[in-house]
Amino acid sequence: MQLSILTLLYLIASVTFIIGLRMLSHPATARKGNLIAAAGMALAIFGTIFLYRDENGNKLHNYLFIFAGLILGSLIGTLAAKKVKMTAMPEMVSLFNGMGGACAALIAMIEFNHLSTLLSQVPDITYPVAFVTNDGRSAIAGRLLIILAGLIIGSVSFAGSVVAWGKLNGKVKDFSFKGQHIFNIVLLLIILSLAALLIFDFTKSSNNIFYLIFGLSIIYGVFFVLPIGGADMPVVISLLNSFTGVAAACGGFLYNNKVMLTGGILVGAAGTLLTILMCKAMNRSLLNVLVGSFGGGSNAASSTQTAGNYKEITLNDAAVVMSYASKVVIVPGYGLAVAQAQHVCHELEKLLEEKGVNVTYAIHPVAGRMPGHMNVLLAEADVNYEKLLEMEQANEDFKNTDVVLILGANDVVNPAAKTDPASPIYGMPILEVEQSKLVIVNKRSMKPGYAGIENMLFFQPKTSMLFGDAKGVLQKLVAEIKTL
Amino acid sequence: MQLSILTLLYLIASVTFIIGLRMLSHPATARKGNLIAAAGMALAIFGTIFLYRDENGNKLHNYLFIFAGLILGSLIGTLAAKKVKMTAMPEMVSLFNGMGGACAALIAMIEFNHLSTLLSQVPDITYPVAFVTNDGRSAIAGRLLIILAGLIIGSVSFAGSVVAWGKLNGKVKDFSFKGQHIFNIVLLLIILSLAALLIFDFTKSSNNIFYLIFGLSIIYGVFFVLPIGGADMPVVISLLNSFTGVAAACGGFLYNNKVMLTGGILVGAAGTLLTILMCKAMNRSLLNVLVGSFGGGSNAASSTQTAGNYKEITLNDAAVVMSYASKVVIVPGYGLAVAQAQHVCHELEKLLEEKGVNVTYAIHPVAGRMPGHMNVLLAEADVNYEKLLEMEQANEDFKNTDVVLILGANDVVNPAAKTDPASPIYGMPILEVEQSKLVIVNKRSMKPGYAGIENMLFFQPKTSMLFGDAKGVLQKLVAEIKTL
Amino acid sequence: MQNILSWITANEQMFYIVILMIFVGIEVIGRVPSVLHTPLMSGANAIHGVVVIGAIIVMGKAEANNYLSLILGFLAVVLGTLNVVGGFVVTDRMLEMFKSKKKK
Amino acid sequence: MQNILSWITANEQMFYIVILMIFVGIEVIGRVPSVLHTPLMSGANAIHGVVVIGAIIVMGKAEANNYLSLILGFLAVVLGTLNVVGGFVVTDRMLEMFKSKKKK
Ligand SMILES: NC(=O)c1ccc[n+]([C@@H]2O[C@H](COP(=O)([O-])OP(=O)(O)OC[C@H]3O[C@@H](n4cnc5c(N)ncnc54)[C@H](OP(=O)(O)O)[C@@H]3O)[C@@H](O)[C@H]2O)c1
Ligand SMILES: NC(=O)c1ccc[n+]([C@@H]2O[C@H](COP(=O)([O-])OP(=O)(O)OC[C@H]3O[C@@H](n4cnc5c(N)ncnc54)[C@H](OP(=O)(O)O)[C@@H]3O)[C@@H](O)[C@H]2O)c1
Repeated sequence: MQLSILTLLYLIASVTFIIGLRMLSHPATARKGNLIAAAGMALAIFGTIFLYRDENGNKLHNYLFIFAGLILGSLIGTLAAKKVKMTAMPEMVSLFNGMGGACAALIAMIEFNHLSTLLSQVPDITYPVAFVTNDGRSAIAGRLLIILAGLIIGSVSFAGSVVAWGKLNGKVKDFSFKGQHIFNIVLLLIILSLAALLIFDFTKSSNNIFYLIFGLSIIYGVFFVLPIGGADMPVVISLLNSFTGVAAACGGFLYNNKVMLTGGILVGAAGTLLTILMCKAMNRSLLNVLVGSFGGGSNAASSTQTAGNYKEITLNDAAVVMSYASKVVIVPGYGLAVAQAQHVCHELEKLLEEKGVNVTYAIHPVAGRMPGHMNVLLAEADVNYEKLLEMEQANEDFKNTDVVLILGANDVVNPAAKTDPASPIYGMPILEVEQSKLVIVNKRSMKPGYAGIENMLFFQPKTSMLFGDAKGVLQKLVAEIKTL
Repeated sequence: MQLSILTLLYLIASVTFIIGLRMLSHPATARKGNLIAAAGMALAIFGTIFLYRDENGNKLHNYLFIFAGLILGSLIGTLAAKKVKMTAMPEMVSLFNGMGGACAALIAMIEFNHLSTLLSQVPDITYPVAFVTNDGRSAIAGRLLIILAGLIIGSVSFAGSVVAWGKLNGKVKDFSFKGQHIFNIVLLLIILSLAALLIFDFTKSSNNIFYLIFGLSIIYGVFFVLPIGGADMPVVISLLNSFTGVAAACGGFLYNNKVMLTGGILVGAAGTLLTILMCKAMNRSLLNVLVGSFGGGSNAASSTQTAGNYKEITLNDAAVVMSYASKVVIVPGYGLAVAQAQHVCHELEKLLEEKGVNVTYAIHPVAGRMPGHMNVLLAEADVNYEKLLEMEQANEDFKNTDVVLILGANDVVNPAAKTDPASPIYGMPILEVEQSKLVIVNKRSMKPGYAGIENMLFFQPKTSMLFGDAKGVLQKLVAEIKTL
Repeated sequence: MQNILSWITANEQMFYIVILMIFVGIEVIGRVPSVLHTPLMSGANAIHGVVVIGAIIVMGKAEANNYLSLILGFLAVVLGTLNVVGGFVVTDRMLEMFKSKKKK
Repeated sequence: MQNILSWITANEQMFYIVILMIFVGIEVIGRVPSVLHTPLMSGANAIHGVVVIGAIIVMGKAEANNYLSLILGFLAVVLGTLNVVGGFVVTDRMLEMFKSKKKK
């Protein structure tokens, strides 16, 4: 009876996951979708705690520990999630993802211990045991296979996520050595061989091999993510996300637990597709991201020499020009996010609006370091949603714009994407700011952006540079305009 | 071993169904998708014939009959499918659908016989048997339930499809009597009660009840479809399509056969959604279609009295006007389809093009009696695909059009959809032909179209009527233009 | 209630398959242009002809002297095949016209 | 080969569930606007936290004297819960901002 109800609860939870994810894909229903999935999850968790029965009909025990773990996890999780700054969102997601991976790896570990203890208790067992035979043992081989898959994938996901978190935090630097990709491939092959050895040839020392596999998987996870450019992290996180999904599904296989299986596979499939979509939105291939052709290392190599003359504009001039414009469009980019300048940017916007200027924002889909990054940031600063124009719409509006103010954006306004077939970003849709009457660019130097390439926009006659940290410059601009 | 391969084949077939259906939903991949699904089906069928083993490991027998049936069915099916006229497509689909429903019902019948024979051989059986108990018998109850579901749904689908086929053929007339909806509901309740009786209280006479249920289901199918307007048939066919899918899925449950289960459910779900989408495209609700508020009967009631004065145009004038126009748009409708005038229409188009007139077609999505009806028809007549404008595009073009020639279309150009909130078609997007300089309308009389309502377009000053059967009129027009 | 619950448990995986398939069906059809409704309908029609497999099984299991089963089964095979073959052929015919026009 | 085939047969339904789920996952995500990629990622992230159920089962089955299992299991429960709760809360926080802006 209890088990029947639990089955039903699991079924419901699986459906809520699908519906939740589906609703998450539409702006209007996203929040409700998230809550629905959360409710389904709660159902599944508490159902498991109270209704689960093992093969012999025994209830779970150790309730104290379980609840302690749940409460502790919830407390830390909620606190972390509430405290985190909007700009640090990718780090947070990455960290949570790593926790899931670690959880899957731990489960695999415990189950392996269980299995090997059971085996050692079989009276007349002769090592090595070959599980892959035609008799009943193949079931054990299947079990081992799943345990190992959970261990390897979970560990890689855990280690990779932690490294990704560190990189986004700025704590871990890009690091790569010659032949690292070969090294990684060899490492992966070793891990897989060891796993095969364990399955085909189980001996007393297999315990050690198991922990060796665990260790190597962690190392692999680290070296997998280390060389990838810090800015490519969102793609990597999405990929690791789908890894963890698969690891969770392994757990589902292990316990013949459908909600883990379906939930895990759902995220695995969705995460993989999301990764590919993100790559597409940045006009790159997944392989290109993973091998890191311009993700980071190359950035350092690209020079700071400039390809022409640019002119600067003074704070005062910029303030005057904007105050007397009739239509100003702000183009936010990665620089705005790192400078945490979204609030003062909103202040500037309000100030100008009070002076009768029509101010809107042009949001490029991959501006910043996360898809939709700018929408989240500006939403945080209380900018009215209707002021955020999507790329297509903005591109139609630039013709009638007096001043475009670019705040820490670079690649997303680089005309090379349209004109130069040799450019790595060729083909990426961009914000065509040069159609407006005047372009003011705020950044700290003439250094290139994420793609590591020169931006000819900066050298055009209608462009003026306004150097400095976005937050500082905006604060001064606001002060300046107030005195006008 | 054989069974393992069969399982794999079934899995592959299920996947091809999904992929096939998915590709069918995009114009570019549709044909390939259809072939992929067909290949998967072939795999599943031949796999079943050669690899199926029952619980005791026995192969199938009666190969002669099976192959005879397959060959006969294939021959008739191919012939019918190749011979059918494009305009008769809905009839054909409906008929094929009915065959599937009948197949499901027959299977249910045989399985019931099997079950009841088995039961009668149980030594000390005491009737009535109550299957729904807590012991093993509930399995039999489940089996009976599925058999009955297959029987009822299959029979309704079969009878309904045949009636739909007859209506589309013109062989069966709309027929309804007062209180028919109540009658239908009562009939359905009786069928369901009998089915419940069978399951809860199985006696020797249950065989008779079973055939009674079969007979009543057939009657229900007939009365379900009879009152629905002939023009609403595509919606009904789509609905019956999804019924047959569910009936097939019942077979899947019965034999624990996954490919039948998945294929049936897939079509059941897809068909239901397709039905709803079709209703939406016609700006109606499914209930409205089924209860038939303006599907047919009301047509007769609506009067032929006209609401003003209209003017006619002679064939010669029409020929001259079109020959000297620079841009002509043809609006095909249901009348073109019934008159089978697509070929001569294409001839007219070519003739005008030779004279330097720019001719295109404006295709309303629900023009005709099937979604996409006009596209199929004109494609058959070899009209260049690029000449077919979709509604939105056509509506932008009418401003620059000299002559619009409406061939047997009515509702899809009725301005009441935009202007008259009381009209039953209010809100349906229409082709806004009145933006052009001149409108020529060809139909046989001033009678209304499918929705049974007056069309004010015909009384506008820029509209001229050109009465007659579409095919005849077009032939004369072509001859006239040739003499110019 | 008890009954229904244990029935659900016994057929747990079946339920998952059915529910997931419903989602797949809905998602796959979700955004079809109405131009394709007719071929889509007839293509789906052909797919549910998979019921012919049931007919083949019934037929192949029937004892040689059970004439009722044989006759009904034979009929079922013929009708099911009609549905499958006719459905796919007619769909292909329609789509062929669509396609050739496009290439031009 | 034989082995793999019989394994597939034995887990037939599981395979169906996995494959159908993959289709559902792909179809559901298919056409997301890139604006929503971040919340979508973190929402999916929370869903795979379902792995915590495995941790609970492991924990609940561990004998009271098997300290290794208890400690690892406890850790697993904490980490899994972190993933679930943190994931849903953070997603909600992001989406809340989206929403409130819209209503204005
Ligand atoms: N959104 C995504 O999903 C995503 C994910 C991964 C990668 N990407 C990639 O990231 C790029 C996004 O383009 P983007 O235009 O937003 O950024 P970007 O091309 O990376 O340019 C950012 C600019 O901001 C300036 N900057 C940095 N810190 C600043 C500060 N504190 N104050 C003012 N300016 C500052 C930098 O110049 P200085 O150093 O001279 O100040 C830099 O040129 C695209 O290439 C995209 O493909 C996007
Ligand atoms: N496409 C679909 O999926 C679908 C499905 C079901 C219903 N519908 C409905 O069908 C309607 C379609 O609109 P429609 O404009 O194509 O058709 P319509 O409104 O039904 O009008 C067709 C017109 O053609 C004329 N006609 C009939 N036979 C003719 C012939 N041999 N030669 C010349 N004219 C002939 C008729 O007038 P005379 O009798 O005076 O000649 C009639 O007014 C819409 O209301 C739509 O909702 C569409």
